[in-house]
Amino acid sequence: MNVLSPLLAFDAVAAVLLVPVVAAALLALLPGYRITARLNVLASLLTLLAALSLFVTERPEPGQYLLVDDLNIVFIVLNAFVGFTTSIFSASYIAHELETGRLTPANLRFYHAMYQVMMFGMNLAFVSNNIGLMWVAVELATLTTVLMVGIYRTHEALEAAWKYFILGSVGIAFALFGTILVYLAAQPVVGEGYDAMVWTILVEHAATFDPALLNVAFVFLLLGYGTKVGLAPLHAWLPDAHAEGPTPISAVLSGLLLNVALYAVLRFKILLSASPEAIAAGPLMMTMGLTSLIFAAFMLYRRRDIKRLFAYSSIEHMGIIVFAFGLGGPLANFAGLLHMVMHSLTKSAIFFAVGHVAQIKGTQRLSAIRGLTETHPSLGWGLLAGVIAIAGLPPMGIFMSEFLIVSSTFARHPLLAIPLVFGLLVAFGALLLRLTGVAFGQPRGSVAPGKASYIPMYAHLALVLGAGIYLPPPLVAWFQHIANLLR
Amino acid sequence: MVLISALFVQAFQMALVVLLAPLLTGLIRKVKARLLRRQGPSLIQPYRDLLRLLRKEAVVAENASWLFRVAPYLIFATTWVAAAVIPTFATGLIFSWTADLIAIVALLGSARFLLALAGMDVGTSFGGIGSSREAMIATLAEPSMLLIIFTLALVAGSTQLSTIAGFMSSPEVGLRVSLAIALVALVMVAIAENARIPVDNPATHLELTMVHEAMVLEYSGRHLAMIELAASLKLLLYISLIVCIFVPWKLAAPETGPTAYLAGLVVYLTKLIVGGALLALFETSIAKMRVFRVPEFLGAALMLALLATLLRFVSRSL
Amino acid sequence: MTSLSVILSCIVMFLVTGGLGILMSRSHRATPAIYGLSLLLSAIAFVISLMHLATSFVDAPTVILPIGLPWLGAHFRLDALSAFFLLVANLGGTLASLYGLGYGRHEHAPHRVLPFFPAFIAGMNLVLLADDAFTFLISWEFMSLASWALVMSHHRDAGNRRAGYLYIVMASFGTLALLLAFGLLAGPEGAYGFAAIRAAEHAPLTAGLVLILLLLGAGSKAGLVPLHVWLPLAHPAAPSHVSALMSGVMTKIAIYGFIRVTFDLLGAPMWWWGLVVLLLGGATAALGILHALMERDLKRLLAYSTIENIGVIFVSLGLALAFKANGMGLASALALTAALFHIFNHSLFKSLLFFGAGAVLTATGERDMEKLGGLIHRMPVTSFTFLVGCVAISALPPFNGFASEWLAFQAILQSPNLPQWALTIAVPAVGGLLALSAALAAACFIKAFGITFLGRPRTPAASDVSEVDRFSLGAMGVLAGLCLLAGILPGIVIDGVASVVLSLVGDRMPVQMDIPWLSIVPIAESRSSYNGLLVFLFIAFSASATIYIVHRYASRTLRRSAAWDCGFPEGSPLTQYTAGSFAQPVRRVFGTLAMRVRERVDMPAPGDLRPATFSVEQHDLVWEGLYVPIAGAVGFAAEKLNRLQFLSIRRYLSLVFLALVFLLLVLALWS
Amino acid sequence: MNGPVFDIAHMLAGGLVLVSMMMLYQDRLYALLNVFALHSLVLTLSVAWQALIQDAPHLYVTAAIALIFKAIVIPVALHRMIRQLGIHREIETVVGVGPTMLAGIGLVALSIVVMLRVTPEADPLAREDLAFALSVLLLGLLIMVTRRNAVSQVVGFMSLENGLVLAATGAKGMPLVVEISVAFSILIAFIVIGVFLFRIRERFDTVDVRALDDFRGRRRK
Repeated sequence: MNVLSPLLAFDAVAAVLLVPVVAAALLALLPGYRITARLNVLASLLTLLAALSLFVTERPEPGQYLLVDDLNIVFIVLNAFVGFTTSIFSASYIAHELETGRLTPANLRFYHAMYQVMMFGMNLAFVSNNIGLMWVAVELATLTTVLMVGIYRTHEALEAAWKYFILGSVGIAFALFGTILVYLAAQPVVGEGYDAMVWTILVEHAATFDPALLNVAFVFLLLGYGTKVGLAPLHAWLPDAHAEGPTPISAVLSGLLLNVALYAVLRFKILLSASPEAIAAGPLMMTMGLTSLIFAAFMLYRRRDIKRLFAYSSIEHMGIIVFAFGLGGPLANFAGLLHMVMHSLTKSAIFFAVGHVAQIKGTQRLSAIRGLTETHPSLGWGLLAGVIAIAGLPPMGIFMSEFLIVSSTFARHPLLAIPLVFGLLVAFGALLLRLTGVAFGQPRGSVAPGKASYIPMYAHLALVLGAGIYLPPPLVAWFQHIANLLR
Repeated sequence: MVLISALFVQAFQMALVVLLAPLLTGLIRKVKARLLRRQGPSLIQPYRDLLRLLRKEAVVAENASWLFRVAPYLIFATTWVAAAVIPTFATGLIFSWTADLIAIVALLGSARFLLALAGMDVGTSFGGIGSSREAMIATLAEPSMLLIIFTLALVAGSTQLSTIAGFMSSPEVGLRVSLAIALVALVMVAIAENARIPVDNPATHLELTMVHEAMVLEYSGRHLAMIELAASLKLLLYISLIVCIFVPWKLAAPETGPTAYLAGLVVYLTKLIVGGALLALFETSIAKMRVFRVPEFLGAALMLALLATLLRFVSRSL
Repeated sequence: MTSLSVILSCIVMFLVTGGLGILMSRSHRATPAIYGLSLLLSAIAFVISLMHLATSFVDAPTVILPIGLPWLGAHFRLDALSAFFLLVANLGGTLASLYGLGYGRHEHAPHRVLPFFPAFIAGMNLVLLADDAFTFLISWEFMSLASWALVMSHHRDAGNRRAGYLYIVMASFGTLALLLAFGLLAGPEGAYGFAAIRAAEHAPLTAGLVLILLLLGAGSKAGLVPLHVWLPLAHPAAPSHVSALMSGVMTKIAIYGFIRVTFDLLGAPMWWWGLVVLLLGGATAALGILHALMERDLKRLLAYSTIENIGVIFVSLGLALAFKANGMGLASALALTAALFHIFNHSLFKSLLFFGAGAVLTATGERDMEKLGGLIHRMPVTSFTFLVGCVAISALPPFNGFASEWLAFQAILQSPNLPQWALTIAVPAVGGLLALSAALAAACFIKAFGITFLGRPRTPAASDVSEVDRFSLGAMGVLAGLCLLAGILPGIVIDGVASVVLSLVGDRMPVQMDIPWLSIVPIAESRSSYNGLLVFLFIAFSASATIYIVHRYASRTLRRSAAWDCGFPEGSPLTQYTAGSFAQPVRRVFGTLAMRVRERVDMPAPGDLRPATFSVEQHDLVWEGLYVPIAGAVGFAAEKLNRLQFLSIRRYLSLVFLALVFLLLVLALWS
Repeated sequence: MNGPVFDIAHMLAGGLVLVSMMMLYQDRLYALLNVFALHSLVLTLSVAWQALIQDAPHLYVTAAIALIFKAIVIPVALHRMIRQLGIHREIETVVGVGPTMLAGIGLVALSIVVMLRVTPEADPLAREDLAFALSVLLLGLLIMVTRRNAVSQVVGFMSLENGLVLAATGAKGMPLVVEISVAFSILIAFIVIGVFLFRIRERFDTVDVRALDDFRGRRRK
């Protein structure tokens, strides 16, 4: 690229990993939430810059542990970006939590340190070229989020964290077992030792692996990582964790952690599709995707807690995405990627809005929130725009991906399109019902003006809107390349 | 020359229908009276009534609007235009193509629309009764009328009265079930449309049973005259319509000599007399029905008309 | 600069105007500014589309913008069909903006209307220009979204919220149906461009399926029975000029979608398509107008009558399909002309009527007819224009409604040449249904005008009112004039749409303008002809002549006195006929069957001091038979599944466990 | 090739499955803990044997970890905890022991069927070993599912982990990464669980998960 590139090439990847670690260490030591919050933002910004620099630098050779390829750059950049905006949001959010005394400064130190550890875990999971390492990283990220979900120490929070932890560790076990099986499948071909766990090598030889082993492995990996993706019926931890944790964490969970697990599943799907006799991963994923979609769609109706509502909507959208990837083919894969990015942006934006609303109204109960567009126009219309986007209405980006998914499904498997459309419609009905209640009608609850800045929310929404209208050709080419790579 | 004569025929026809209308009404009244062994008013009594009404001053309710005062003239004009394009004694009227059968029915519809509005204008309960019942009758009468027209049009391949008349007088018609049924339906519709017994009684002022009279209750003087004239014109129109379609004998074709026209005229007059007499006979021999039996009566007409349209297949050439 | 690019830039400007509406939402100068701008823009678009329709018969300029679906781009195309609908849409837009200049002043929350009004117009224009599935759908949904925001503008009223919710859900249902239809048409490679779809060969099964989906998609937006339930709720909920746009124009956009696909993209139709569309249209027309007749809310009555007119249009479209399927070009052209003509007419008089209703609303603050009456004295202009609208929509000569209805009947009379017995039987029957709904429409609008404007004021709200502002009156006046013009010079419109018809069915009606006396002759003069101009002139002439003669030679004196009323003393205004009582005879005749009407009279015995009561119960069978069960089923499923929310961790674990065992079993059995 | 080597390995692995079945059978906490200690002991032996036959010395570390942590420390710790928290001794099972055993047998059968699909070309040792490991894993999960008591659920989870270790060690030449990660994960798991038990004890006077569920039951959200 340019003269800088050799310089950058050296440490772009390292920076993505090291910045959070160092920041975490610092944050664990520093007192005073203002500095720590700022430092948190700063660290996230640095991570983002490092991630962006991955575009311009030429990539390091895939090593035994680390790998940078087209697929994970997208994830890393998205991760770093949402991490950055969320850190901005969390700064204002946490300030309010301190005022209301729900959190103590001691908690905060812990909180910010954990935040960076989590970012580290997720980035590591993305860049790792070693399935064992990837596993470790995902678990690290998960466990940190467990701790953060429980941070309020109310019995609901503890219960949510406990549930998250138990289900999560079962998932851990499954994923590990799957990983071991993959190794066993690879070992006769690749030979013993590290090579049999290096993803790039595995992909090369996947065709000659023992299909039966790969099948069992994939079942365990799908269930193990699927637990984190929040696919029904493995979703149980997700709503509670979203509802009881601090809102920035809910945003990160929905926007990022689910993607991490999804990324892992995708990696193994590629592996499986490389081996001819192995069971097709597609049908399994499509089934789980549809199940989650329809299940979540119905669950949306009886919600009384606004954060739970959007947690279920995350399950729904993860279902759609997994379905799309399961469907496969360049069109559907493209749609899946696009949908994932759009969902991350939109959902975190929504959680930003929800966080502000919950702080203003002092409650998360839907019935206590009415007429937002009247009392808090910028917040209310922002939330409205977010929900419109997440419900798949144009001109937002999700409309494009849903358009592609549904139409290509119908063209290829007409029968599958019917449950898909059904689920979409049911979910749409529920979301709009709640939105009408929250955004319109006789205002209810506190009308105090919100102090926090809405920039992160509107930044996300602007991106989603822009993507809905115009996707820059390089990005498209990139995604299409990945879509073909995913097969 | 041709154009002149055609124009003359058209003008004559227009004048004729207006002039004959009251006479027909008078004739019917006379015949009915005779059938009831009464002396009855003289044939020209309707003319006298009209003139008297015209000379009287018009009494109008306080809150009657401009609509109330304009409506009678418009109603009369619309009916007149409708009547003007029906071949009475001669086909090929110069303006016959301005409105075909459908348009004629629609013109009568506009007249009714205005009349119903006029009935509601003053804001009395009787006006409301009349209008709403008139509307109800119309909702059944108009579709059956149109279905009858469909039957004719599908048989004759045209909605143009002259063409239909020409076709009906041609030998290839034969005797068709559908046409017979259509005729019955048409007669029923005509009775309803002209507010004759058994649907309505032009002579009654028993409030709760009247329809047409209830609408015009508030009218007086010249306005009433216009409405009366329009009503009798409408009656004439329907009878001439029936005879023009179903007994189109001796209709003078265009560019035939005056003798043909004369013959056509004479025959037309006889047709009118016979038709009027038949109507009077029918009216005296039947009792008025309750208002809510009317829908059944008209529903029967509607069903018959529909039957006629469908039956035209089975009886292509009987 | 081509006409297409002009219109596109107009659309962009519309969106900019919408943004402006957000920026200056709180300023008092916003209302005139926004409506003025959109008036200007839609006027420009109107003129352009008119010119395009008049001048170019064949050329269809296309533009491809690098937005929307990446590898496809956004295709826009301006052909005769789009030009015609653009004309309709922007005429509506222009007059609605003009009306809004005055009406908008009374809006108490302008910042909820102003941003979305131009966006709404922009959305409709985009749909009409779209030339690929993605652009079409995104514009379609954008249109729905904008109109939804407008419906929600008075959001404090719970009824409006419910209406808006129902509307948006139905809209997205329709969009999904259309999405599936286009998915089928585009095929697995995703060839979404209309050109590609047009070129492709579609299997009969596919085409039939597409038609069904299309009827679901476009029908739900146009208000076809049984997908109409949202319409009478949503259209009245919006501000009146928006209601006018929704009823008068947006439903037409839906019909445009239907025509675009069935006549243009889908290739040669099959005869049963015609039958299906025909029957649906007939049912819609009859049911819609029956509901309208039972209604006492003025705006909702108008909305129901919109449903009726949609039915009429679909009947003509069905005929056109049937004829086209049998290669009867001329007849098909006749039917399609009738449909397009009626589309144009309905956009005129429905806008006019909604404007009138809006004027009444601003003057009295009432939509309930039973609280109105006698407005003709205090609002002469409004009432006159409203009367014109009523006569026109009741399909009475010499106004435009009759002209198009007449054409439809002429098309129906072409049916005996159809080879299929099912059609030859069905068409006249549907014709009867059409005639029935026309008659019912007349009754309905006698009621609408009579109860609202005639008689005596029923409430103080109706008694002390004054005429509305001149912008509103201007808009209504223009529309009334257009209704008359289109009625007495139908030939112009017929020749105007000829290019559209030619492009769609490959045949056209004979040129009308050079027929002597400007009368219209569908096939041959010996078959049928109609001359609105002469009819109008004759009526006008004979009426004025009569008036002159009577006043000249008979009496001209006039005396005002109390109403006669068979000698009854003039009771309170409440003794007048009400909307309900006016509809009662018709209700008895048709209601018992169509909406299970039950009337209950509770007459206390003599000496009993209880007041006598009369109650009517009436059901919307479609709603109770279709929508309530669906809602119930969804609620039931939600309730049952919701139990899963409250399980213990162990139970969740067992879910995981079962999933694992299940998958392993699958593996064990899979070979 | 050398039969007895395999036979011993299989015997140990099979023994592990047997002990898992025994755990299913237990209905008293202390007994359960003892059986779990036995379970870990057998695991230790099998891992050690693997270390021997694969002459992979690092596996001895794993064996040691298994012995010390799982066979000694944790059972003792749990004993103490039970005594401290005064948890009533007998375990409430969801379904009776009989059906549970039947289910367990079914699971074992299932795992064998699944694993025998693996083509014999794959390392035979691994193949049979995997069948056992999978059944141990499933049985552990079954324990977690069928026991209402938190401690026994924890035990079930740990036996599940044992299954993992068995599989990992059975895999020839599996890099150290895995053992570390296993130990690491179990370590974290225990830290966190410990933390949680602690916090939970602050709030409730029992670790029984149902107490949590009661809250959930009352607070319908």
